[in-house]
Amino acid sequence: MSTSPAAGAARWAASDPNRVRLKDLRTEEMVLNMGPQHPSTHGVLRLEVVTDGEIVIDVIPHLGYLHRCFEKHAESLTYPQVIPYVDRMDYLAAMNNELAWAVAVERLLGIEEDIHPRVQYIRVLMAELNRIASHLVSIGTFGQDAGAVTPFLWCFRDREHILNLFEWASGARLLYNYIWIGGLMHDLPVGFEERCREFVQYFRPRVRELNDLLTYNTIFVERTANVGVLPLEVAINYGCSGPMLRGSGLRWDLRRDDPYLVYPDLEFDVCVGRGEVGTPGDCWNRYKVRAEEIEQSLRIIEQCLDQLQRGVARRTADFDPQKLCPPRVVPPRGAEVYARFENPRGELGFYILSDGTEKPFRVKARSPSFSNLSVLPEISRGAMLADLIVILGSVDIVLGEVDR
Amino acid sequence: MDYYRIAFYLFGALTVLAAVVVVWSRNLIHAGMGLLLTLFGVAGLYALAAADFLAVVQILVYVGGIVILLLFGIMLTQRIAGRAPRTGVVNRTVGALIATGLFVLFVMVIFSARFAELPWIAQGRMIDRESAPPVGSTVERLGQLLVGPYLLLFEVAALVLTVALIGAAYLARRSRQEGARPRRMIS
Amino acid sequence: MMAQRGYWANLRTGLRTVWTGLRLTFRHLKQARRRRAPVPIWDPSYFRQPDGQVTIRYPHEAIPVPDTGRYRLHNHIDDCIGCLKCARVCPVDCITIETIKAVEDLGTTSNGQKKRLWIARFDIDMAKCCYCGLCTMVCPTECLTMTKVHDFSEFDRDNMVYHFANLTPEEAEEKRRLAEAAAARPTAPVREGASEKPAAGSGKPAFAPRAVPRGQSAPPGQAGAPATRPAFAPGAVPGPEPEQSGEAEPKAETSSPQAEERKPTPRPFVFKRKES
Amino acid sequence: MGSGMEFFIALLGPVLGVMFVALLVASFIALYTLAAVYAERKVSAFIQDRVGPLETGPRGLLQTVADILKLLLKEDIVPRMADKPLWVVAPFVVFSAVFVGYAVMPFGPELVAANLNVGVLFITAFAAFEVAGLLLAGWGSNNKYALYGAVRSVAQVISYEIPAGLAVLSVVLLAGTLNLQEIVLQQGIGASGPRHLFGLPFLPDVSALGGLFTWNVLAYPHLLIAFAIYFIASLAEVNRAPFDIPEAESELVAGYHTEYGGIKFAFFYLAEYGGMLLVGLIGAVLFLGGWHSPLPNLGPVRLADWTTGPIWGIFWLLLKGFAAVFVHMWARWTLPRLRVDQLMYLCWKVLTPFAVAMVVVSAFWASWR
Repeated sequence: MSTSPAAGAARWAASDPNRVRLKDLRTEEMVLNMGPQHPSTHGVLRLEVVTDGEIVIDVIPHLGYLHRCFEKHAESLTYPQVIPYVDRMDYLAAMNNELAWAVAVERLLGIEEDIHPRVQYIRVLMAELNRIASHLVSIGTFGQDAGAVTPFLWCFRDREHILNLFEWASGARLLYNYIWIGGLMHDLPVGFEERCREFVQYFRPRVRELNDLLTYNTIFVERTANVGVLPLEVAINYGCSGPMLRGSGLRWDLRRDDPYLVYPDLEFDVCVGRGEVGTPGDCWNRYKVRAEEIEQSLRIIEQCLDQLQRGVARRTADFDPQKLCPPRVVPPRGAEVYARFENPRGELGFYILSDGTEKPFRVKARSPSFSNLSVLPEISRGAMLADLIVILGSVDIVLGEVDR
Repeated sequence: MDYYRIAFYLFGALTVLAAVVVVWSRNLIHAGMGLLLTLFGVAGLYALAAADFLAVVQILVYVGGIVILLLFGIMLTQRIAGRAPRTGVVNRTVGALIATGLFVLFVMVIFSARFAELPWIAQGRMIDRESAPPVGSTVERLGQLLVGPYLLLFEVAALVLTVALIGAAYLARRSRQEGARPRRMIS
Repeated sequence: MMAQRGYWANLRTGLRTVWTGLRLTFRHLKQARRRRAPVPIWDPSYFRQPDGQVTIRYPHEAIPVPDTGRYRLHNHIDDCIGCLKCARVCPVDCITIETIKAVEDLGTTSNGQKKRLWIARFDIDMAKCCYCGLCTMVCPTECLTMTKVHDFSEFDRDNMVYHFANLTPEEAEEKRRLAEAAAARPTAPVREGASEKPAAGSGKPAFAPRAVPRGQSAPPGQAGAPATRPAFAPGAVPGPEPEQSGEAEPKAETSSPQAEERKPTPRPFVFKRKES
Repeated sequence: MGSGMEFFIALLGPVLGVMFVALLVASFIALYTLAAVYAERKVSAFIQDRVGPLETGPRGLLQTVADILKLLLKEDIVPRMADKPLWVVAPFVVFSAVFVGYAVMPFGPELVAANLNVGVLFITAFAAFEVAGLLLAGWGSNNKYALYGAVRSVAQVISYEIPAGLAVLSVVLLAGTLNLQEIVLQQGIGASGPRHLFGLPFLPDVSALGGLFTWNVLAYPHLLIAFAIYFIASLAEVNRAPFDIPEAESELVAGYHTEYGGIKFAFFYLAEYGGMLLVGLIGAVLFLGGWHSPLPNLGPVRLADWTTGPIWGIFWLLLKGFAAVFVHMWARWTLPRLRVDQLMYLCWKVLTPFAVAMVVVSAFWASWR
């Protein structure tokens, strides 16, 4: 109404033919608050969405609803005590977080090379199992975001087997505290390797089933392909990592490019978005990278099992991984380390600065979900509201890690 | 008093009352809903007049189509957050003049028409409702009329609608191109 | 997509994939006649279960918890030497221990360590516990363990505080006085009156539920530093006459045979409600 | 006074009769909804390797009864900022739009509440009227998600009504009537005029055989495609997956009924499930022989004759309707959801051209016959 002519003629304004121009004939912008209570924000994330009808003009993620001061907390805890806390960062991939923390501290202590091979293989086995579990959740919820509920429950059905394996090995189903600095909490229970192999055999056909039901379903492809395209430069500039980055076509995997533990000895492919459907960097390719990584993880698991059953990491009677842990973890004063690891969601990095006591002086976690989430507004502008949900699902965030 | 009469008055009352809501309500959505009810009442009157096809088409086109789109437009273009969309009273004098003039005109027409003497009404009055065969479907007659004597008008109407459709598509395209925001076209 | 592959190809793919999906889900619909048995993962038949329903009807049936299962904490107080290691290692500070130096002989633990301290207070706030299991790993006498009992929800948060001490507050006060007296006169002989108590730890259910004033059972203000708490804290004053609350038997106890053998088990302290 | 009493009796008698029928249908819809919700849960559970409701009643059969009792007992909340009259009336508008559709549904020979000459149009018209209710709900809730749901449902109605209407039209052209009962009568043993197998004159006349062969989809094979189009469009009409865009859970929480609870929410549910059955029944009537038996007369074995009658009519029609409802559920738990513009694409660029083609085929067929 501000364009109305002189005040005296104001009441004629509504019928003034020159008042309305074609470009003004658009719907009004509306701010839609998605979350923190919303079925598809994967936790307590709040998205402030500026919409023009169905079209998303801008997205502003509001974080911090799950902030628990992990980094500050870590300064008042001894190094082994931090492990239960890192579990709770990316609670869907707790093993990977533990592994990251343990190896980072070992690097700080300078004992990374001395880790017993069996410990190393068990760690890799656990990390890859957890990668599968995490990707299953990611794929399942992504399908649900697109409206397919059944794949979600099938994924959870199979994840349950991994959780059972973990409970058997570590005693806990979600937050394990299994990988310790220098060692492990326990050795694998007897029979674990065999059961793990059976899991691999059991699981391979399920991945095919999932592909039939979801991956190549036309509706799913239509919903996800060419949606939320993340160009490679943008991905690099925003510090995206993990499947986000690989989905855009960069063959970058820290397990291969900055290896740790026994990954150099293991054979696996780095999956990238090839644009088999859609274009590299879209939601479908990110999804596909995860689906393919599940199969690569199965490969790694089989190789680990070979070593654990017959190879260098055979079970021995005197092997006690708890005894391998240093009784007191006191890095030298001034020692610092930045160690980075390939988590299911991307590059998890820990910067640790020691002041020569049992407790770290400063800890900084570079969490992959946080960086990946930051690119959300960039790739969802101009998409539709339904796409926004799919894009958010394809970014695959865990709020425990975003907020820490 | 038979059912037809009761139903007639019910639908009549519905039509008039809803029309009053349309006129008096300052909430645009309420007015739109009133319009919907008015047209629904009119459809009921059509049905009572044995024009079943017309009644159903009235509901299909006006109630289910046009008014819904009207409301749709109001909802999309008016401010959504905050207060409900309201109309102001503008052009009081002119409006009153036109309304009064129309009213007088209609009343004059009604009183000068002498409906009772119209041939088809007179014919209808002579049919005994109890013994007469039920009124057949009007669909066939209407169809024959539309593609027979009124073919040209039918085609013209179709043409007008097509032009309107093309125009709407054109407007939608224009505004999208003018939009500064890039929109990736998907599939 | 559609532009890439053309209208007809896309239509064909669409129909084909939709049909594939429908066939797949229909197969699962038919499979629902069978169901998995709730076998534990260490059972060799675990991955040879039939395809079909996988839901476990939880209260009626459950997957057995492995022996490594880390759930509710239990302290076998007879073996506890009050070394405070568990309280110190706990990342969330959920263990509160108060000890009193014993002037009399307390015997040894089951693995032969000498006991020198009365445990006036051994409270675990299971509501705070993060189930990391660190405390059980450092325990030198292996008296602190995590049991397989995993279902022990409560209506009142105070009931999540488990008391394991082997002294009632009155007894604790008594022991404290004795200890202070002994500290004042280091060479003084052990008083006769105290010797009636040495078997207290094993002779009676020392850690039976007992009443502590509400403010003391889980003092929020003390959450920060129970581990470094002085042993002779003045906070542990005798409470009022105990309200008997033994009838509130935690029902989850019965589901685990292991917990069964450890009877008498720690019972959460239950406050009587007004209406009961 | 006497004349007054007579007047009232004369007035009330038929009114009571109509109300009795209406109540019958309403209670049928309510009972059917209870069963359908239970079935939906079980179907979804079995597809997803779960067990579904099990605890309430034998095999969980009373679960939906418990749910409806809960809904009835819930406090009837009106959001403070809601547009109250619209908000209150919306669920009932939605439900009655579906409910009215059952009035013209022929359940058997002589078994139709209102044998309307324009039955087909009538149902189409009131299906469109349902959208008015959704719009009221969406606007009246004063909730952005609800408004999105309402707006989407209006955008959807325009898209799916075209192919659905054209598919229906291709039947109507061949039937030559808009009366649903007559359309059914043409598809059975009582059909007047010859009805050749697959509509081809050199094949034998099957009108005496009855059963499956006289159904529209077999008498005019091109109607199979029309039926597919109608079925897909009817999924969209009742907002079922993959077209559940107006109530898309992952985006719009619950769409237009986000704010509703208690009995009003129950009415939305009744409308949804009643609508599912209704569109299934219409499909059966138009394409699958309505209340006619699928069993043909084979010589002395008069299967079609034996399985025709009022009770059989209800049985066969409901069987066909329930089959359609089952397919609705099956599809829902298999397919992801389309986006709004993809629904438009599907409706305008895929279904509509094919539906137009079917109308053209029907027109030629009808004139050639």
